Amino acid sequence: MDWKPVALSAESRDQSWYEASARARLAGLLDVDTFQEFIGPEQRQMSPHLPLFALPRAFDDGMIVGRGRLDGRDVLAAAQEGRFMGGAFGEIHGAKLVGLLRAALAVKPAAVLILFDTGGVRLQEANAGETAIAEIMRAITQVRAAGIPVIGLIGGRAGCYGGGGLIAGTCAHLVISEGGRLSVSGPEVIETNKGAEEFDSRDRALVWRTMGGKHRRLLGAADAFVADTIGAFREAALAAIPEAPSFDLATLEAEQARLEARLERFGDTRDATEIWGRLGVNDPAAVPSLTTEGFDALLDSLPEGSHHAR
Amino acid sequence: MMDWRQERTARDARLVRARPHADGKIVPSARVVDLLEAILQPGDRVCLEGDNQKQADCLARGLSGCDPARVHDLHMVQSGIVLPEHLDIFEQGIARRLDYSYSGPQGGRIAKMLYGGQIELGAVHTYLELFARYFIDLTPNVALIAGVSADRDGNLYTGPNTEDTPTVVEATAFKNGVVVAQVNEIVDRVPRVDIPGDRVDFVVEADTPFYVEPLFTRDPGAVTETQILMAMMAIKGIYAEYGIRRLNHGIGFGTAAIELLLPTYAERLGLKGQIATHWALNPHPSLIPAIESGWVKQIHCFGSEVGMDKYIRARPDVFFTGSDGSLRSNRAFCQTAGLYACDLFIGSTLQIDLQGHSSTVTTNRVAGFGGAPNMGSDPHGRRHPSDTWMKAGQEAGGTGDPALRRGRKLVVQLVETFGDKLVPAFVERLDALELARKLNLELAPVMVYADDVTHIVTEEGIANLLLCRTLDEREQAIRGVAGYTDVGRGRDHAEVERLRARGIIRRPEDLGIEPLDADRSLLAARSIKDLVHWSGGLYEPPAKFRNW
Amino acid sequence: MRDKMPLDTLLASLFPAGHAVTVADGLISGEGPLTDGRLAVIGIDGDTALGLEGACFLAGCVLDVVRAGGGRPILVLIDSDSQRMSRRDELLGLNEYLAHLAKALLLADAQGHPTIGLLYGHSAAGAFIATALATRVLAALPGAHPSVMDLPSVARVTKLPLETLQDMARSTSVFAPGLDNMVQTGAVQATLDPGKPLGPQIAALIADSPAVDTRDALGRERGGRPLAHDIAAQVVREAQVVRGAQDRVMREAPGA
Amino acid sequence: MEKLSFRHTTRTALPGTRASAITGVVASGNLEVLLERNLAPDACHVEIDTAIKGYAEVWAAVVADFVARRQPGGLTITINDGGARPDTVSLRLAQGARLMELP
Repeated sequence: MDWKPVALSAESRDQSWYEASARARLAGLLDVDTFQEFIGPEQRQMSPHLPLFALPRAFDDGMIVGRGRLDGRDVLAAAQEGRFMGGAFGEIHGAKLVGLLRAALAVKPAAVLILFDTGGVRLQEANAGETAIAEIMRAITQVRAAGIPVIGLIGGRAGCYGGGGLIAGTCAHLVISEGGRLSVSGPEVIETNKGAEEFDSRDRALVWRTMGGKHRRLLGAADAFVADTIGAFREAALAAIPEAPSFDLATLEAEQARLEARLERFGDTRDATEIWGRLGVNDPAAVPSLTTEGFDALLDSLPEGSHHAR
Repeated sequence: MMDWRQERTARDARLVRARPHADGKIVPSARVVDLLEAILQPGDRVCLEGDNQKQADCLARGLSGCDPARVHDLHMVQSGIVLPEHLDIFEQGIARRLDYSYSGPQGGRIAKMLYGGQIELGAVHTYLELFARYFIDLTPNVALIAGVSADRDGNLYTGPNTEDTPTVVEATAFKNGVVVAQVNEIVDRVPRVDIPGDRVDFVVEADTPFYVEPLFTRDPGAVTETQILMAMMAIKGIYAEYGIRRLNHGIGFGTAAIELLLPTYAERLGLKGQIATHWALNPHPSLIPAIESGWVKQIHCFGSEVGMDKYIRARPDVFFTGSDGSLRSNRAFCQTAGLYACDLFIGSTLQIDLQGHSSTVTTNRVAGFGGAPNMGSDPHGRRHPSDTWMKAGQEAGGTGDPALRRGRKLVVQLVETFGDKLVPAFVERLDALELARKLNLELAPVMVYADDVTHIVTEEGIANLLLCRTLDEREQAIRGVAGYTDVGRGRDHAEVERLRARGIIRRPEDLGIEPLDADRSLLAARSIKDLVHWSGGLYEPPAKFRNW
Repeated sequence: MRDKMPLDTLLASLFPAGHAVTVADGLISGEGPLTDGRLAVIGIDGDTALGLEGACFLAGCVLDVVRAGGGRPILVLIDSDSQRMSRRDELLGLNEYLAHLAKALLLADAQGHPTIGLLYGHSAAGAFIATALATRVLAALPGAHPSVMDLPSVARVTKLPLETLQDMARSTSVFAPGLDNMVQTGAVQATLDPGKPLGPQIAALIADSPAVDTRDALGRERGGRPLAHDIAAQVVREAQVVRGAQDRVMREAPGA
Repeated sequence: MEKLSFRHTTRTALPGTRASAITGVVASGNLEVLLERNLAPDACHVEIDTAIKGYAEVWAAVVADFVARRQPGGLTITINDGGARPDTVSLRLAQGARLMELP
């Protein structure tokens, strides 16, 4: 096993996705200097609601949308800034993504990329955020039905929670890194509502084993697992464009079968390690400590290929 | 006729009373309260082992379960007030008087109880002081200690967290006291004998393994650009300047940043082998990249750190380990080493005043001292020279024959000018003074005295207090690195520029450091997971530090 | 607050001639006659939390309707809790199951099966998004009580006093729970009259249902989301304008 | 929340031709800085929206030092602050000025 530490480099594509800002992710993900933002920060389209709560606003409301090139192909991209209000969906934050998806129907890009980094709905604008999430999901299915892949990238600090998790589930293809978490209810939410016996949110190994990138990839909830670098996400996004499934009855029937089979096969499990064992992983306890290369080798060694209809 | 054996007789009587609760030396955990009620007498001096790391928690619960009608007015003489039970016993009337050293998480409650008169305070000590007094005037009658395992003869294996145990046992067992140990398991043969069985009277098999706080784990993911900038300044402006090889680090994020910059930034400066080779330090996970890169010759430890056992076992050239392979730590020896054999201490604090006195006390928290004042003081008993020590002594100046001038230990405060919630680190007057007034303390709880501090490093620059010749200069040197705090904004700008011209104040640009280069990509590890990778999978971080 | 209409009463008003709608484990499924055809019905009753099995079952029902073709409309009746909050649900990927249900409804609508949501009780968070909010038209009955999060929980998270939030809730609809507020944001398009037969009202909703998503336009009209529509429209406009590099804002360099 | 506004005159204009730049993120202890080249070459305006009240004097000092050191003539600088410490503010301002100077 290769235990070499992370390389030290200032090259943008070697930067940690997890640590990078939303803008830095976009800059490194897309071809150099090709990103053009819509409703840029200089327009100061900020939340009209946060001042009521005496909270500071951001020029972009934590959502950056625009166009750029990915290996020469025109794409539209949206990135959430997980450090601003936990990347949560508010009125403007959500409306920018709605607009981007609607624009996709008009400009027909090669793909729409969504760089998730969100705790879900912004409570201070809960109704607007919740409604925007519904609009986004509807728009995604329309974009997909028009033959344009919508690809989600998950590896930020805030993870992809709440309504963000549902939007991700609507995408045609998901790329996730080890640090990425994908779920509906967060650990703290479950603990608050159901008690620490149900979910001990301080047991971070449990959190990642249940919601983290490796588990989601093994389970089939994400299509690609990548190292935590901007470059790795870029490569995976590129590879995803031709692979994305169409949005039609056949795809959803396949997904229905996939999800029913999962319940049938794993419905009685309590812990991710049991699921991994049933998938044919010889040493489930060792999975969390595997490097990206080690994990890739594990994926290759598993008896079944991936079947990711979504 | 004089009875010279009164203490011994009293000890024998305690043992006789306790025997019915034990099978030989072995006591089931269910009988702890019975055992303690049989051994203890009102007014006893008791050491309930616990410091900033391991805790004799099973025995603490047992003591708190004693009947105050039978066990009362104890005088607790112990390193740490850490567990709730440590203070519960004062509320219950089981204990009355307290001499201690460190109180971290209970700092707020202890302040309230001191203020409310529920605790009769002897003094707040440094570790070494308290250990010293165990042998002079605070010798325990009963010691309640913690170990990993014991055999039926009482031979004790403390595991990597040996810490205070040998010191406490030495003072108690050899002066007619009774020693009770809690262990995680009774075994046929202990992996190594840390405490010989003839010093242990009773062994309690604890219901749960003793608690250890992972106090020395700093997540590299939380190191900020400002801390990286300060670490760069410390490395270039102090470590390189004085050629510091033998040192001790505090536990803050600033010193963690230094540790994480050794294999990167310091390596680029060509300092490998020139600095930071010999350490008095707990096994900080953030030092793993420097160890793996060949920077570190050896480390002696106060205690251990959760998750580091396997790594330490695999690096016996670096760490002190026993015949069984695991770490042997010893707080008393390591404190002594830090005091006498290190040329530099660098650590953080909460408040620094205009003279350079520093304190971690705020008006409603008494955190105690732990070991920092031992490390962070200039030992007047030191006689061996080193280049570092001599250079610092020279800078401090003085008159007379140079061969009669002692050197100076470097004591560096690494502080960001503002702490959490924009609380300034630089103040006109320490909160410790107000606390001392409220509690009628003769001495204000000062962590590092002004005359021991040699340098203050902030994000604004380095103040070299050794070079200051007057109190005014010293004040302006401190103001000159105090940033935008009230103290910093109250500086005499012209005087500060003069101090800068004399090299008493050095800005990042004076050191050839561009603040915009202070980037997280300079860190040898940017996450706990990176540390695991550096360790070759040997470091096993506790669950709360994982994000995988 | 008005009492919610019981499901039996609702179904009786909707299908006076009888129906084949059943409820098991809080999950509603079946169908009944509607003017000149049949209406498929799915939903959640009894303030039930929506978990893996429920979402999978309901999605299966929807896909059955789509497979059968014929443009049969689908009514989604909702009186649910939030998504089921448990370790097991998240372990097995609840986000996929809820998204799958929403996608099934969105596919049905796109393939000529008008989808209508009818909120007659509670609903919250992920369960709300996966069901009622995934329909083309969402209506509600008086007494319905949708919420993203209740005010005491909002108070806990925002660290604002409950009384302050209650005061704020009176002047701004954007964060507070309740039907009126979801009407104002445009999420709930219409409120039905419980005093009149529901069948014709549903039929009218189907007949009038907009082809495109008009919720943000409604939110602007009603004042609950003053900016969402214009922001989205502006993005669409800007996306269709080709700009030179000169106009661009210099972005933060990666790693900065 | 508190709004602050500072107007400075500089000796020179900030080098470079970039029209605008943004750096930082609004988060607890952090801030975002938007820089726009839209004033006379010897003018610099700084507008601040901060989450924490009562630090106007500190802001004035930080901004004055930045202006003296960088001579950001021609810039309007707008800040959304999530309660950043002065050293973070200085760092972001310097980062922003450097972005504006890039060719």
